[in-house]
Amino acid sequence: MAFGRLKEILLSDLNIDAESTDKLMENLYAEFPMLSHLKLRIAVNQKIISGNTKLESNDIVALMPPYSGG
Amino acid sequence: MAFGRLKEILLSDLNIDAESTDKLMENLYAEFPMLSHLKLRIAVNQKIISGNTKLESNDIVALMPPYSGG
Amino acid sequence: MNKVKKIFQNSAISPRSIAESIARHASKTDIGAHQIFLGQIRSDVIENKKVKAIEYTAYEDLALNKMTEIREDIFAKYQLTCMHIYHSLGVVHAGEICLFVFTSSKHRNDATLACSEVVERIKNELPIWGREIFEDDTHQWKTNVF
Amino acid sequence: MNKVKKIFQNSAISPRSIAESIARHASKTDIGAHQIFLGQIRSDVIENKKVKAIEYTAYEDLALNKMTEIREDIFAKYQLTCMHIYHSLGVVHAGEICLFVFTSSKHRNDATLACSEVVERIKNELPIWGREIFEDDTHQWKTNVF
Repeated sequence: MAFGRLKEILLSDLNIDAESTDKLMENLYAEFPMLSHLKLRIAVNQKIISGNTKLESNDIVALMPPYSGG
Repeated sequence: MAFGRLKEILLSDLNIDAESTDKLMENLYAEFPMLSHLKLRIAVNQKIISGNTKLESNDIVALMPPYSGG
Repeated sequence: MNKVKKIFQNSAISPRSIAESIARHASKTDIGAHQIFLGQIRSDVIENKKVKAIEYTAYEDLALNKMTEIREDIFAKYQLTCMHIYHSLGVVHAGEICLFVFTSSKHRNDATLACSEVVERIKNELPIWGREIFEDDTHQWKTNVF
Repeated sequence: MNKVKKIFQNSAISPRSIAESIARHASKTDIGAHQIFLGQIRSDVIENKKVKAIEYTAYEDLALNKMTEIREDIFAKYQLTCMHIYHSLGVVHAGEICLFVFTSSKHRNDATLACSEVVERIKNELPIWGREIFEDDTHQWKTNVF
């Protein structure tokens, strides 16, 4: 799942096979070089993660650019 | 002029001859001993004073117990 | 000498008048943040007697002059778009609102800090007195706790 | 796990709904102070283009869970009678209100400090994004300044 300006870059939610969040990001950066300019927060199944995290199939990964609510 | 609980003690605004605020308070304390329990602020012609202040005739002295607005 | 704005009204402050005050700011599109403080009458129980209302009186002339001074200080200190203050006089019942402080600014910090400071100064510096009226119609003079 | 309260609404926050929210507290006579923060859409001018609206989107599930956590922290830290939070999603026009934070307490300090802290945490921690829409219908992504 992608939010904010990421939605415009990725265009839609993607199904990607990756064994970990680091691997996932590596693939995404290769495909969408613009991503590397953004400071992203990553959530796996609605929990924000800080380090590399193992992924199972059907895990939902959310990529979130800086918040700007309020 | 008296405000707040002072109004209940003095009952009404008074006309008193006194050459200064200290003299005025001396007279009032003698007549209304209850006053001495109150921490009063004194204003002369709408200006709060901190020390003894000379009074002219027609000066308006306000005796104000602690504020409790809001 | 600056214009003295009135702040007193002889009744409780209605939620509707607060809404109207907020709505009037929709045209000021340089405002990004509003901070509002409302004082509401509590039905405190003191020695088994319940407060049903507070009756406010003030030394109005002195209060308005003092408020003008506070207003000038606050506008000098904070970047405010506007500030509105209303305080009730007369009887205000438990659950009703007796004080409405409303500050607005471009960025939230100014409105927030100004609002707190104004509330503090109103309680400390305006010659206003509250008489707490109990359900049995006896009363006592309110004292502000700081 | 605590009850998750909803905070999002698909429209601007109307002054009338704020008044209704205030009025509902008249029966809570242990409240002495309300603090309200309102976020209003500014029509900033950026490179000669004027913002006419902000379109908000959120990762709603995560935001609501996060808000529940914030709520628990705040109630543990401050003596609050109640707290209400509303944030708009979708398009909110310049001059309209997009955020309403409402805290109430017996003495004013708790409501005041809690309100500021909640606003700060909402801006920092809730996954919400604002897209600034200019008068010529181009847009840019809003960034919060801290």
